[in-house]
Amino acid sequence: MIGTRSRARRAAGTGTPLVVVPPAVLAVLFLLLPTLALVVRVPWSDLGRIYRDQQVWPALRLSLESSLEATAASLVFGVPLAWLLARFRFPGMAVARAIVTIPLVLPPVIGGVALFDAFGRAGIVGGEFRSVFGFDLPFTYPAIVVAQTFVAMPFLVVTVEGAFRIADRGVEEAAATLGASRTRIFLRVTLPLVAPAIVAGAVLCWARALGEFGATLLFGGNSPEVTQTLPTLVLTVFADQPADAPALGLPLIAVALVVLGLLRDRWLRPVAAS
Amino acid sequence: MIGTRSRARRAAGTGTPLVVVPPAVLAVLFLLLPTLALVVRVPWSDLGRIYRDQQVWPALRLSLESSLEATAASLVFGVPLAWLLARFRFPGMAVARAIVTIPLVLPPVIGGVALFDAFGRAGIVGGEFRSVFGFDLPFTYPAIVVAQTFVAMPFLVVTVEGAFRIADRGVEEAAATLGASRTRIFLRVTLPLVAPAIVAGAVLCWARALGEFGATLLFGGNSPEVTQTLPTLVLTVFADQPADAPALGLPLIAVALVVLGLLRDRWLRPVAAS
Amino acid sequence: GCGSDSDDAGSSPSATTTGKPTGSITVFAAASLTEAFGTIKKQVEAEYPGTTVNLQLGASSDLATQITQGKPADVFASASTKNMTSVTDAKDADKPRNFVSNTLEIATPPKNPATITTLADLAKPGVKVAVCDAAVPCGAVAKTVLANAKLTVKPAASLQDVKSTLAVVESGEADAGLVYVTDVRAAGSKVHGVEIADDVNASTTYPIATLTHAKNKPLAKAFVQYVLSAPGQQVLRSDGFSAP
Amino acid sequence: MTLRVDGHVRRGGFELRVDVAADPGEVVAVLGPNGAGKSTLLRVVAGLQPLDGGTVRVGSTVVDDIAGGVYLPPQRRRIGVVFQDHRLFAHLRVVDNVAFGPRSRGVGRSAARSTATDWLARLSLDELGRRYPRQLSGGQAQRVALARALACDPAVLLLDEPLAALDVQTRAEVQGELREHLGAFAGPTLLVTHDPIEALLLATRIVVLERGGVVQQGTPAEITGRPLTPYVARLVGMNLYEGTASAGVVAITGGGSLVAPAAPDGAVLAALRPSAITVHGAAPGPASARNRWRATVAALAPLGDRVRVTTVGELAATVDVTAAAVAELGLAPGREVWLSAKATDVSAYPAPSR
Amino acid sequence: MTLRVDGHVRRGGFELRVDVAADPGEVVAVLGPNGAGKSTLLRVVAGLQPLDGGTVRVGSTVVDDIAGGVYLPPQRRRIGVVFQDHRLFAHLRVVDNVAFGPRSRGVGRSAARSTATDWLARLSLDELGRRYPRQLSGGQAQRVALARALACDPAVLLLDEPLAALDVQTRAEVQGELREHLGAFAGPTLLVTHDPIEALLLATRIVVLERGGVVQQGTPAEITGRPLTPYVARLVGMNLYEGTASAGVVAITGGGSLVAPAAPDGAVLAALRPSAITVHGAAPGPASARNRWRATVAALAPLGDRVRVTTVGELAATVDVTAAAVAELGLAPGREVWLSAKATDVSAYPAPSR
Ligand SMILES: Nc1ncnc2c1ncn2[C@@H]1O[C@H](COP(=O)(O)OP(=O)(O)OP(=O)(O)O)[C@@H](O)[C@H]1O
Ligand SMILES: Nc1ncnc2c1ncn2[C@@H]1O[C@H](COP(=O)(O)OP(=O)(O)OP(=O)(O)O)[C@@H](O)[C@H]1O
Ligand code: MOO
Ligand SMILES: [Mg+2]
Ligand SMILES: [Mg+2]
Repeated sequence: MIGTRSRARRAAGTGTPLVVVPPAVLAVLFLLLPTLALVVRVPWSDLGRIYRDQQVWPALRLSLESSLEATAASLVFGVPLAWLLARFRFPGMAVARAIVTIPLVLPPVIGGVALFDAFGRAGIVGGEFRSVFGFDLPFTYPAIVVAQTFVAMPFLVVTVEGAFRIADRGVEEAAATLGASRTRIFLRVTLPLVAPAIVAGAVLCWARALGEFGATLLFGGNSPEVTQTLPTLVLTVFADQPADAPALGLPLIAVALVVLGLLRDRWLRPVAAS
Repeated sequence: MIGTRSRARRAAGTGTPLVVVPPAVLAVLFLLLPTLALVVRVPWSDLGRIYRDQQVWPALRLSLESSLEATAASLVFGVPLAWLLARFRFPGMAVARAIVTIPLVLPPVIGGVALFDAFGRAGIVGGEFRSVFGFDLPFTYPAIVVAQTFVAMPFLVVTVEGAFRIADRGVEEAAATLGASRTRIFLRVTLPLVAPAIVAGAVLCWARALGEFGATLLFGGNSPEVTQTLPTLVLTVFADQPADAPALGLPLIAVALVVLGLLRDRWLRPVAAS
Repeated sequence: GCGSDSDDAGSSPSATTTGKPTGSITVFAAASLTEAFGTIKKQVEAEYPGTTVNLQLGASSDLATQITQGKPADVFASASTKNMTSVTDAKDADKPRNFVSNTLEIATPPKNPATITTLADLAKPGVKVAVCDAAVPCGAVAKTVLANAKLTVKPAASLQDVKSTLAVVESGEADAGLVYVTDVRAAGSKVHGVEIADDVNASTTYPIATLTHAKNKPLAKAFVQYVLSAPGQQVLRSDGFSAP
Repeated sequence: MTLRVDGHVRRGGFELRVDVAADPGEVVAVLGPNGAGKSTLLRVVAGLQPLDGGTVRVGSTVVDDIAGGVYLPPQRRRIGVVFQDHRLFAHLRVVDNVAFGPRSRGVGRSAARSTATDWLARLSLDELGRRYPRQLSGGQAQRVALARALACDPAVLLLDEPLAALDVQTRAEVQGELREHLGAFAGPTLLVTHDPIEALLLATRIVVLERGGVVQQGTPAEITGRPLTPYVARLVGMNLYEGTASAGVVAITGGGSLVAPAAPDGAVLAALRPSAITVHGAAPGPASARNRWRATVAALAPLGDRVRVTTVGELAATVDVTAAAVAELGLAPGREVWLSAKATDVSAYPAPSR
Repeated sequence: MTLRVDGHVRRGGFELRVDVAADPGEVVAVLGPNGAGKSTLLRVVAGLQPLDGGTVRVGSTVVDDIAGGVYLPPQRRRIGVVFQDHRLFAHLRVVDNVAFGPRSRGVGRSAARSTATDWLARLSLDELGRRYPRQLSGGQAQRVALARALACDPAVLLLDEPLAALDVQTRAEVQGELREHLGAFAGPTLLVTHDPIEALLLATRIVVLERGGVVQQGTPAEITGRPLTPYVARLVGMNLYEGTASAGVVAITGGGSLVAPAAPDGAVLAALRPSAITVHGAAPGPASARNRWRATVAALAPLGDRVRVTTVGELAATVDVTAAAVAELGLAPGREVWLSAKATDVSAYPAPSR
């Protein structure tokens, strides 16, 4: 009893401002309702049939694999890019920054078209791609990963860039005086400092890749068991058997609950908080 | 001369770690190439005809309007939600947080299905919606805004929540001792503190809304001049005149360059940096 | 002339005393009808001065869903009876009538890089084939055709409607696509057509109907009538459609 | 309005358990080693750290009483706080930082600004009004934080090492300013400091915290005269010895003894001022100084116009001598010397029971 | 290896322009008001702030020389720094914070850990090794920062108010520890502090910065004996007067005069120790003290076993008296008194030309 009351009193004074409650509650309802409706509308008794008939499991596996690979690629390439954008100064940096974040606003379908123009058979580096890798990129599994990375990486970059900007440079200076090389400062001081932002950015990026639809459809080709991801499958099912479509959301909702529920609280807690 | 050298020396010691350069350069190339290819492939001489024939201007206007409205709605409702998620503690908060961020991983097409299930004619609150607002939501302009908000708001929420978490509570305590009410602390201390994250989150949210395609297509219906946004128009054009499609990316690229190029450097610089 | 049986005369600006259709309608039509209905639209508008016909083209299945979800429209022309049935089952369309049918043809890029000459060539390894998604009419027909020919083809891409399928071929990203003969004809020199033998080819039937909640029933009926009429049928035939 | 904190609170593995009061107009200096709980005590009074048990009262108002279900948040306590880490608002100019309190309490924009400007002037910060906190040096920032707390017209004032980052000159000026303000201030003040001189200058009473509890409190004279712990002795610059007294002689725990006629029998503490000890080059004859002992010089340090000599031996002592004495006796680390002290200079009093 | 900084650098509207050197084994205390540029000077030496002109040398190595195109980054300077705001790594445990330097310089994990553990033990931080910085009090954090810098075995040591946040007892202990280490330390040390006693205790030479420039430097004795600015005088606890000397009499700028037989003719500064001034209840007769003037008591403050009296009047002075004298003369703010000082206690020397 006392324990609970005392805990409630902890935040008193700087606790919840009432002004945030009504909009926050509305936001919860708004975001919750469609998901709830989807779950309500799932034809539970038909679930077995649907999952058997429709190519759900291969599509889910493909979605998870490709989105994780796209996230990994985004981390490997996007975090260094974010660092440069945040810290490196040269004239025209603002333009460079805008250019690399264009995929953010490019509608995914145009993204797909753009990927064709770049890496397709007739794309500007399509011939080079073929001679290096020995195959044409479009309509292959790598094409999905490329499409998802193209669309999702900017989300990671923007999130992490902001963190690099506000990260305390003081500790980096301290590390420099302790003899740490720039690379070591980056890996051992700056990265841990912005770890919460990297996790948040990776979650956004992964979510964007998992839900990616337009570019994947076009550039990947939506071929069952090869390039058909869950989002593209949904479109097919929705066209064919609209009543079955809600059932396809379930695995993703489950994944989301597990990933966001477990991971967020553990990893998004910043080390610096008291 | 000396001035430039001296400026280059400023960051020495904590300057660019070489390890970030190769992946960052690859990332730039990867993100830049498709956009570049798109621009190269634009049939410049036909531009006038394309923009006249295709419903580009109404679609662009609709896209800009709806994405800005969705961003505004996300700010009004999402920032308070982010605050609650970051600060308010009760058992099951992690689950609540996962639930409201589900739209993040829900493929937009399923999002569209879910919106039907919730707000559609036969949706679980469809009747209530009709009796309150006097019309059915699907395939109307408000439907686009709703779809974009549903899909894009979580991006804002996740970004801003992270910032609320790491924001320095010390200054909030100081404000409380100075007599500031919780609301005043929220508005005058906490919000300015996380302003860079709010701007970053709003940009992500806006970009996501501007590019939104799956849910808009389904729930909005892609009706020219009413619910056809640029991304859904692209699909139509791509099916009809694939060669014209790259041209439709231009206005968005221009908008992106202007918004991201101008706004970012000014607003993403955090007040706390030295 | 047609008598007005619109449900609500007050909300229907077209319900004039003369009975001559006026105002505007929205026609939902399968993507494969893009060119033919484009022409018919102009002819109807010329026939009834002052009227406007808005065409919305897409995969028949998508259009069917939109109609059952309450998107306002006046006429639905589907590329398969299946999608029309889902609309009539929902009591959203009046009695449909079949107006044309359509068969498939192979489309390749103009230079035919994979040298496709028969349907069987599609099964050759390394040939990238684009088809419509099995959920849309042209995809269903493609399935039947391949089954008739006892061919196992693993398509590289299954796209959302026939026009996207054609677009992928046009851009050269696919070596061949299974599309309607009408699409090959409409694409002109942008693709090269390879005919499919009649004994394995299959067709789909196109029904058309006015919609229950049409705002402008008179013009809707006039449009359907025109499609079924000789001038309308002539437009469709010249685009490659067959009799239903 | 008397301030009184009587309660306890846990913070991680640390527990603060105190009963501290401050009368209106009284300045209570809170001293103690790092981690003793000084900042925690101030947080409790400010309402930032609710008690786990006990009460906080301001005048007749109970502002925190978990058993009684009372808890006033910081906003409603009118308690001005200057934090150890200043906590200025990075996004506001200095003048708006100072105006923040009045604004929060409903004062109009221009009135609040002019109050702020006044306070900035009083603390000689006029020129910095339009700067942002990041453009201030550490000391300037701390002074602005002080101005911000004072501009709120608080009922109780809490200062957590307010002058720690100030240079001597500024510190002396601000100390003077602070003395003035604290003198005119009707409410009670708690002042955390590590600087004993600051405590002596500004405080009317001193509370010493160690390990979460009060180990000694009283007027500066009481504290300096009778330090009860080694920390306090060091703080006030006294030599302190623990021992057992019997018939005017204190047997020091650890060896040696001191003559102290007035010592009460039993466990005592014996305190001796550094300046009351005399250094001799050789064994002094039987003079008036009844305490004599051998020691070895460990370190010498100039201290204003005197020199502080640290000695080790049976009775380790710090001794203040003149520079002349150093030269005359050839004092240097390692030098063997004799120390003497008059019995009347040894202040012996009962040791606190622990 | 002598450290020498001779150059200038701008930082916003502020310019630092100095020529400072420190010999091997020498501890140079850098004092100065807030914003004087002390931290900036340390940043220049550390390589965190390249000079806009001039050079920094460590021994015979030029580490910064813009004209010569030389600039060694901090990593390659082997300079240990303790920052004013400690700057611990929030994500590393205390022991790993301390092990960070050795690790960065290529020492193996377990060797670095044991070096770290040694240093933590030396600074009595053993128990805190497994804590995170956020679990430390301000003073503890500062001590860890000190351990971290020392664990790097630096060639030059830079300390920016390293002990500011420590309580007296801990400070005394760490000062002792620091004295020991600095004594054994072969390289030069720059120590920024606001505490004159700390400077006197730890430093062999003092450099005073004001407004970006060096206003005085020398041994502690030189500085305390001949303060050249009001700031320095306040720092060392002297009364300082500016004036013009002629035939052994100094006419003080602003009124009054002091007899000082040894004063050189011309613009001089006259310094007077607070304990060299005597307070009288009434006008003293023509005794040996040749300087006498009227003054008004402004404030009294206990200061160890004496009382510091602040007076105002023609020659404002701070005077240290015994508690007995306060009682005897009935000293209290507002009391009119006479002050006297022997001519030989007035130290007059040429004023620096500005
Ligand atoms: N958030 C926390 N969680 C756990 N322990 C804490 C926390 N904050 C402080 N402590 C501990 O509480 C004790 C008291 O801390 P407090 O800050 O009150 O000390 P202090 O007397 O102000 O010290 P200083 O002179 O160094 O400022 C310390 O031992 C510290 O380690
Ligand atoms: N980033 C900056 N931009 C502009 N001015 C600055 C900046 N950092 C410091 N300054 C100014 O430079 C001057 C010197 O600052 P510095 O930190 O070296 O002073 P300091 O002597 O260390 O003071 P303190 O005793 O308060 O720590 C100050 O006037 C300060 O306002
Ligand atoms: O409905 Mo279609 O015309 O087969 O894409
Ligand atoms: Mg503290
Ligand atoms: Mg400094």
